[in-house]
Amino acid sequence: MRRLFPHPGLTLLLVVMWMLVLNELSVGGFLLGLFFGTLVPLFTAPFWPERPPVRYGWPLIAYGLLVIGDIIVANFQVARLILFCRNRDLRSCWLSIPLDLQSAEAFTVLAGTISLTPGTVSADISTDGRHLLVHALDTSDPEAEVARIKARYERRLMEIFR
Amino acid sequence: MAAILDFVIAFLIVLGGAFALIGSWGLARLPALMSRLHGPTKATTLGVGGCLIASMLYFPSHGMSWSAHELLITLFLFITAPISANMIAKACIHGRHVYGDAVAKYEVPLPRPPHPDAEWATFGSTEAAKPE
Amino acid sequence: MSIEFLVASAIGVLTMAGIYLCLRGRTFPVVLGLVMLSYAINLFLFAIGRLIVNRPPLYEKDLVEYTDPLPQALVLTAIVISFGMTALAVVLALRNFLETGTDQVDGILEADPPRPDPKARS
Amino acid sequence: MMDALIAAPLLLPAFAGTASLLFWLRYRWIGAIISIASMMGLIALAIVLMAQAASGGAIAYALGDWPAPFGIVLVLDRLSALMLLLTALLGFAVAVHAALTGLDRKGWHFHPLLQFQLLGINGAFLTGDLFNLFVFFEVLLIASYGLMLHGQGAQRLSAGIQYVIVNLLGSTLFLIALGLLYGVTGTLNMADMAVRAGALPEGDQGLLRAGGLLLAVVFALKAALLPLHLWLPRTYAATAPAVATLFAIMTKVGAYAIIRTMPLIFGDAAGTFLLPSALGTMLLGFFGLLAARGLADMAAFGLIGSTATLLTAIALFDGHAMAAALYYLPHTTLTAALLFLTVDLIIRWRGVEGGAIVPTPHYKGQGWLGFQFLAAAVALVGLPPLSGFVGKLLILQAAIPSAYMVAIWAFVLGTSLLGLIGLARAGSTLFWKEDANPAIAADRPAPRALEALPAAFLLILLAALTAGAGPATAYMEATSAQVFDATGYVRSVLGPEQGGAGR
Amino acid sequence: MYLALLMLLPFIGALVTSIAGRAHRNILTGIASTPAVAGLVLLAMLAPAVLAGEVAQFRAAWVPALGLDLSLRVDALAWLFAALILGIGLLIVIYSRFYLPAEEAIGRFLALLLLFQGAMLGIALSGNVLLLLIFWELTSLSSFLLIGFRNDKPEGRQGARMALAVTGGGGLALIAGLLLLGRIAGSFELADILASGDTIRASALYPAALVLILIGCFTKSAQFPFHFWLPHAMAAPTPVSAYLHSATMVKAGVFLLARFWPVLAGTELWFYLVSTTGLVTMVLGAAIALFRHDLKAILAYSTVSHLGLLTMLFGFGTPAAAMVGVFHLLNHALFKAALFMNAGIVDHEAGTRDIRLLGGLAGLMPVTATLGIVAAASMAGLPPLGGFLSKEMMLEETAHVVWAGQHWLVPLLVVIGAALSVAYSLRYIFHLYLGQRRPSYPASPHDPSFGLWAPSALLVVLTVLVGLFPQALTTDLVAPAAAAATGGTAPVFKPALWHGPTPALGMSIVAVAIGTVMLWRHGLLQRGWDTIRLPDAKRLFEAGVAWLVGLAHMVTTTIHNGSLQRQLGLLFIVAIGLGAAGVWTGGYAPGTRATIPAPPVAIIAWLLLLAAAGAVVKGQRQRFLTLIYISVIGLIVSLAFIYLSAPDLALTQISVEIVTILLLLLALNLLPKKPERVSSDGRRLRDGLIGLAGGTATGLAAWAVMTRAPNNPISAYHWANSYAHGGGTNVVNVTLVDFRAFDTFGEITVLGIAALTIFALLQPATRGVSGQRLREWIADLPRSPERHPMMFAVAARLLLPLATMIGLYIFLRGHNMPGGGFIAGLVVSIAMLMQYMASGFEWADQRRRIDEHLLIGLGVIIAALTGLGSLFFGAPLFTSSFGYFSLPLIGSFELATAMMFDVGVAMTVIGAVMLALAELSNVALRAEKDDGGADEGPMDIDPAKLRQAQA
Amino acid sequence: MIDVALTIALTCIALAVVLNLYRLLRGPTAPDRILALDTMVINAIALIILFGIREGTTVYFEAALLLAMVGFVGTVAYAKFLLRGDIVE
Ligand code: NA
Ligand code: NA
Repeated sequence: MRRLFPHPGLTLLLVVMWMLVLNELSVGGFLLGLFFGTLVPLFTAPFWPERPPVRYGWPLIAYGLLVIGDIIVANFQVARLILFCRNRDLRSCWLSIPLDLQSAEAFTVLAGTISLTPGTVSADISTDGRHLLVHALDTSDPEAEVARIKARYERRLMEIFR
Repeated sequence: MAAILDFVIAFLIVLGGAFALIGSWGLARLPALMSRLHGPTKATTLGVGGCLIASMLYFPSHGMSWSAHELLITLFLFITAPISANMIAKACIHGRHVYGDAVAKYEVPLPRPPHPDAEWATFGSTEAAKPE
Repeated sequence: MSIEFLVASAIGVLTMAGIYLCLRGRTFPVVLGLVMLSYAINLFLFAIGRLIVNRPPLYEKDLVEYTDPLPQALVLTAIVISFGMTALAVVLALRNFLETGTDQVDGILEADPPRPDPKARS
Repeated sequence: MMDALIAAPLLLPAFAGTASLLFWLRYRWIGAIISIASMMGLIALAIVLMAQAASGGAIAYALGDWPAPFGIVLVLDRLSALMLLLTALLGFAVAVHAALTGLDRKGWHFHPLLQFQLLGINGAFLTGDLFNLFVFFEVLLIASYGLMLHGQGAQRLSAGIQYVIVNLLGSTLFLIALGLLYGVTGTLNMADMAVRAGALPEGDQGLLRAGGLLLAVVFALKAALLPLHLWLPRTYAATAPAVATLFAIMTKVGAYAIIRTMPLIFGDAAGTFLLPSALGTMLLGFFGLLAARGLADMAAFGLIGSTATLLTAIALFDGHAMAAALYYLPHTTLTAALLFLTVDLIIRWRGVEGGAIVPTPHYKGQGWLGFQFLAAAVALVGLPPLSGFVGKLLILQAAIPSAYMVAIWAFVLGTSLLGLIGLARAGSTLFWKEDANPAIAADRPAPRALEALPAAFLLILLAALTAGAGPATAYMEATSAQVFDATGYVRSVLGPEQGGAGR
Repeated sequence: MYLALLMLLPFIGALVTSIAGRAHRNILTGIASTPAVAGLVLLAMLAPAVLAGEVAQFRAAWVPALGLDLSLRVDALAWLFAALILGIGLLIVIYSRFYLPAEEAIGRFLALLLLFQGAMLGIALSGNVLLLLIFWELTSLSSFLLIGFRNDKPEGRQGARMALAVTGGGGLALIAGLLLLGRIAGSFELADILASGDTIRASALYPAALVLILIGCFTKSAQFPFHFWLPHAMAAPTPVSAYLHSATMVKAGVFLLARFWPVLAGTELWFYLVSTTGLVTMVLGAAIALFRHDLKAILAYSTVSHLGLLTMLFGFGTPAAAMVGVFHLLNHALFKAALFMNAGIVDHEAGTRDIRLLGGLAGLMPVTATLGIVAAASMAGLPPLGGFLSKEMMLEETAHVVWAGQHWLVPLLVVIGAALSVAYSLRYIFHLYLGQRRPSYPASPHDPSFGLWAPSALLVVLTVLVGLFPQALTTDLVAPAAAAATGGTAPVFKPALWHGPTPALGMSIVAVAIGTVMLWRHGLLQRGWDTIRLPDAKRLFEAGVAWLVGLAHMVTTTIHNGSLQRQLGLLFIVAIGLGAAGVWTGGYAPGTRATIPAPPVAIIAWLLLLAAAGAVVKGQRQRFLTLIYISVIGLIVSLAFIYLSAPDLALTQISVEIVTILLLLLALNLLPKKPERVSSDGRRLRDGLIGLAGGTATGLAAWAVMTRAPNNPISAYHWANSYAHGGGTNVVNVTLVDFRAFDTFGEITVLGIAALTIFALLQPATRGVSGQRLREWIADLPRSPERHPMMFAVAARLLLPLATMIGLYIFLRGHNMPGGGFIAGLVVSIAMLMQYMASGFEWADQRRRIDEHLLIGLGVIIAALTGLGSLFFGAPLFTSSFGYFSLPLIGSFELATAMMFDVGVAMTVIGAVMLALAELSNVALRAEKDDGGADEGPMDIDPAKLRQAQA
Repeated sequence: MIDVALTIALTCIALAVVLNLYRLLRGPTAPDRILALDTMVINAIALIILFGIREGTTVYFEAALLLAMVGFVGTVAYAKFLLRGDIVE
């Protein structure tokens, strides 16, 4: 089974995607999607040697919804900054966030989340693989911002990637 | 019902356009590259997102076949936008590191990584992180 | 302004830029010129099918107004071919630079064929 | 099924090329054998097709079963059959030469490229569709880039980049011309275009003519006509002489395209520009030959000059002149090829001084090479007893009714004298004068008589062309008539009901 | 038939001799003599009829289109000339056997000699003037090879080249002349031409034809001012000089004058051109001969002089003079060949040919001396030898010639010439054989073996016999030949030693007297002559050739200066010019098609494109940035395609563009990033103007087409049949894989070959100079040490399968919706490239499963096989078929062979793109070697791994 | 109503693209220009979607999808070039 489905989550994603692009729900389409969804990961598996320990379930979905919500909010915040904040009033700063996450995948998801959400962009990680460098557009209290990120996102990701 | 749906669609369209414009306005207006990066990555993404959702609603509501490609595009953008931003940010700090260029007055100096042996990946390799 | 004017003038400007770049004395701008010219030519070939908005060449019965599909097929072929050719030109430019140490193509700089002493002939 | 034989000259090299590609890492000799066998097959095919073409009018073969102006047709007539045969003969000589001299092992993919080159050339000769002609031009060009660069080295690379870029721009022009022509006539099929061109309203004629002239520019570029010939000397002098041997046919592809398209679709308007240009090219070519200090330079300029002689005859756009040109065409191709093969063997066998025209110590095989060189020179200058003499006489005769007769005679005969002087100088330096100074390297590979076989083959062909000048000219007369019979061509391609061809 | 055999004999002999090349010299001599012997026998068989005035003929068709037939024709003139050629040829072969040193390659020599003999015979026998031309040029060629036989000496090579240039060049003029002649006469058959003398002389082309033919004759017969090559041709071995440069080849020109005498002679033009040239040549040649010291040079200039004499005789235009010409032609051949052989013997035995080192040889080599003295006496025109007879008759003819109203001019000059001739002939006798014996000679002179002197002895005997019994020996020969030459109007031929006290006798006596005095005062005259600096024709010729070569070199290098931009500039200018000329001359009317108003967004996109194009041009030396601008252009063009109903094009443009950019980036890495400016302001202005013209022209052309109504394009058929007969609704795709599948087949072949060529180009890049440069390469940009950023690497893992899925989707829908094999292949390639970029070439390449060469090969083969497959169903090549099938659960779906074709397309594309990029990466990798070690992982910083390591 | 919204949105996007162009030409650093290009591509995607809505067709959406993918690859490649010179190593 492991050999046939090196990344079951990926297979699922691919099948869903296939159905989405087909724009129709049909058995034939599904079977073809399943076929490709099985075949393609087999072909690409060598490029993804590890199998990240992901728990699919409510925490994952909840995290997704949380991020989508944050994205919408973040956009309005950034829009406000862009439109109404004078350059000299922007309190840009760098944040160095110490992380406890273990896998590259988790790291990436967190960094991506940070980039998509309020006023922050992930810029780099440290060579020891324990810190994330983040640029914040406008922050009054960098310490608090770090703490917020760790609490809001990293904690949840720790549950998902174990 | 259809009128409400149309209103929602229209709203989303305008919203999308507005965000796209705001994002680009940020790109043009903000004072330093790292700040400019915020505009496009967030605002523009939502701008496109708005248009995409509007489109997803529009086609079935106007008697045309339902299309989910928009969802796929959104997915793609959400996966790629942070990576793009990350790579541009790296190029930016690398450029500042080696050329010292464009250190506008609004640029903030980079912090050192907390660990003494470590360095930000853009400036140091894994070898540098290892003890000699 | 009409779309036709925009397209025609764009073709003209791209061609002009392409020609100008091709006349530079180094390989890289020449290759850029080729790229620009291929944009121009693709647009040109496409335009000769006449312009029409939102009538993609997807067959539907009873549809009378449609874009001319043939030029599009020609452009596709032309794009592919010019892609292959550009790739080759790029690599050749690089390879030439690596071998000769210069990317100038504006005359014989060195490595002329051997020029023996003219007196050696009779 | 028999009809499909028309496409065989395309399919055979395509399959042989890919097949020999599959042996790219190991067993490259299998690739060579496949390649040579394919060439022999092509010769046989061309002979069969020639017989077929000679027995009647043009034969059209609709690919994909789509009727004529809508799909792509292959058209076999006397002219294309002739070109096929010539190409196959040349390809055979080059393939064997490369295998014997080890040229094919000096770089990658020689035989596949050679096969694809033939695919492109044959395609260009057979197609009845203008855009398809473009495609096959590209096939033959890209393969020629590979072959031209085969073996590499600084000089070859820097010459190669010029060759490639000039031809890329030529292709660009080709597309513009195609665009104009399709935009005005609404078709790509040559026969159909001929019909429609004749029926175009006055206001469209200018664009049509512009398209035709642009096409002529593209073909003139390929045929290396002044002032578009500048790419040729460096390219042919810098590439491996054996590759240049094959390239002798390349300028003829340009000539072929002119012969094929101009009388059919555009009338003889291009002749006004072609003729002076051809005469100038002839002079420059033989000047270059006289000035050459390297063997390959000399051969390349000789090729330019002799191709220009051919184009002079073509540019008259007259039945007799065309027949003369058609006879001269295989002659000049084989001659240039022989010259390049000789150059290659001289460089190989004498083992010192490379391709410079300088005396060397006596070496084994010098006598034979001297003979080979003499034969090539005689053919190039147009001295008897080889076919060049007959060819030049034909051209001179055909030029008599022309208003430019005096100029043509003066240029053809005058350049012959230049060639005579130049080749005599080179030959006497190469084969008579001896210089013990650059000692022949001890580790030089011993010349093998076998390596001269392809050259001997070409020489025999030249002799055959001379001895068989009677039947050959008869074939060319008929071919010329067919070239100018636009109505016949149109009927063959579009069907008998298409009576009134444009021009 | 006999004629054909006669004609072929020497060539067969040449072939056999060259095959038997290494056999014993006696055997070779035997072989080489056979053609002449056999030929003479054949001639003898023909003699009764021919000399009686009949004409023997042979004719076989060769090139009817040209009017060139294998036509042979023997009348008395041809017979005489042929007999001369074969007879003297035979003697020369024998002479050569003894003359040539043993170490010479006699086989090759004799073969060449026979080749020449054949060519010469051809001139004599040709019944078709074009055939004659062939033989004419062959004599030039074989003479070139014979002169150059002694190629170790520069004189030999120079002499050979000069002879070839002059006679070959003259041959070219002759070609023109004879073509004109044939044109006037309406036939190239000699018989027809000879029959149309009046037409020819009346033709407007006559002067041109005459001049051209005369140039051919004069060059060949070494007439002034073309005389200079002949003495230098004497570098050839003596048998060659004897044969070619005295007896036969140089006579070819005179022979031709005789041959065409009936049709060309008799006009003023002919008279003045031919007789004057001959006269001048005669006097000049004789004068020079008197003051030369090399025996062969003396004889050579004497030959020039005598050829002038012959030319003059034919120039007079009277049958009597022509007859004398024929007679002297024979006589001269006899004594001059003998003299050359004689000089050769002296050279052979005495070791030198310098007359100043010789003298008094009569006692040492009596036989040689006797032969030489008699032959020279004949040359001097002393009685009772053959030379005397013809000289007398010549003087007789000249006595009455009026030149431009002057009665005295020609006789006077002829007497001077004759006197000079007497002088140098006597010098040959006195300074060589008589007089004081030298104390020493370079070698010890003695009479040679019989074989060496016998041939000349035979000729000497003949010249004596001609003198003594002129009527008996020559009347039956010369008279018919002269009759043939003059077209049957020859006067009675009465050669006799004594004609009574005629003016000719007086002139002759005067000439002998003056000649004797000249020899007596030779030392004085020589000093006088030496003070005159005559222009040296040879040096002039050499200087002329050198000038020509210099000019050619200057022109060639100036024009072909190796600049790519010159070539491109010319191409652009020619194209623009001709395109404009086409519209200008063809007629133009503006189109009437309605245009589409442009919305603001389109205008803004247009502005963007213009700005980006401007930025590319302006910033072209900032190479990296230009690529970004180019991306913008690509983006706008794609948007234009979308807006204007070309989704397939947009998809293709988008995906091709990125691959191009990646390629350019890969190459730019190793290329200079910001090169110095090379072009001047003027040049940039010029290029800008060319660009402007080209851009305007292209834009206007596009405008002109877009604004006119379509001309019933064939694509209506494609639209109508796409679904019904092509099985797809995407007409563009159906066109690509069905209507015009053959184009697509060619197109993927191009792509495949491009990749193969790129591979072949880059494979050796890591070796040699290039490899050295790569190893020494120092990054010119400061580089971050991180190769494979983590986030990107992780994202690529997800994006690769996603993008591959999209590729599959695009592939499958292609037949009916925008998409298809090519785009799908590119999408998959881009996904792979992304993976390569994220985790590095080496890491990714290890995980790659398919060889790109195989992909390309299979792709092309699959496409071709799909095209070929239809044959088995009896349909033409590349015929597609499709059908709709229905399976439980899956439902209805379509299968088309065109899809198989598209599979081939996609495979080729993937193979080609991956191969090109893999090779480029591989090269770049060589430049990286010093930069840390190759890393194994897919990302530089993998938190999981780091934590494991630290734990 | 939707038409008006489309007009407004299209105008916004057009203006946005002009702003992108400003940044593209102005720079000042290379990453600025890469960012400008990246933004421009995203705006182009929005443009395609809006055009699709206005014309009532989804035919062009694959182009938008492809643009999203390709725009990303391009941005990354440009950035990688600035970082390393060699984009595939
Ligand atoms: Na963000
Ligand atoms: Na078909």
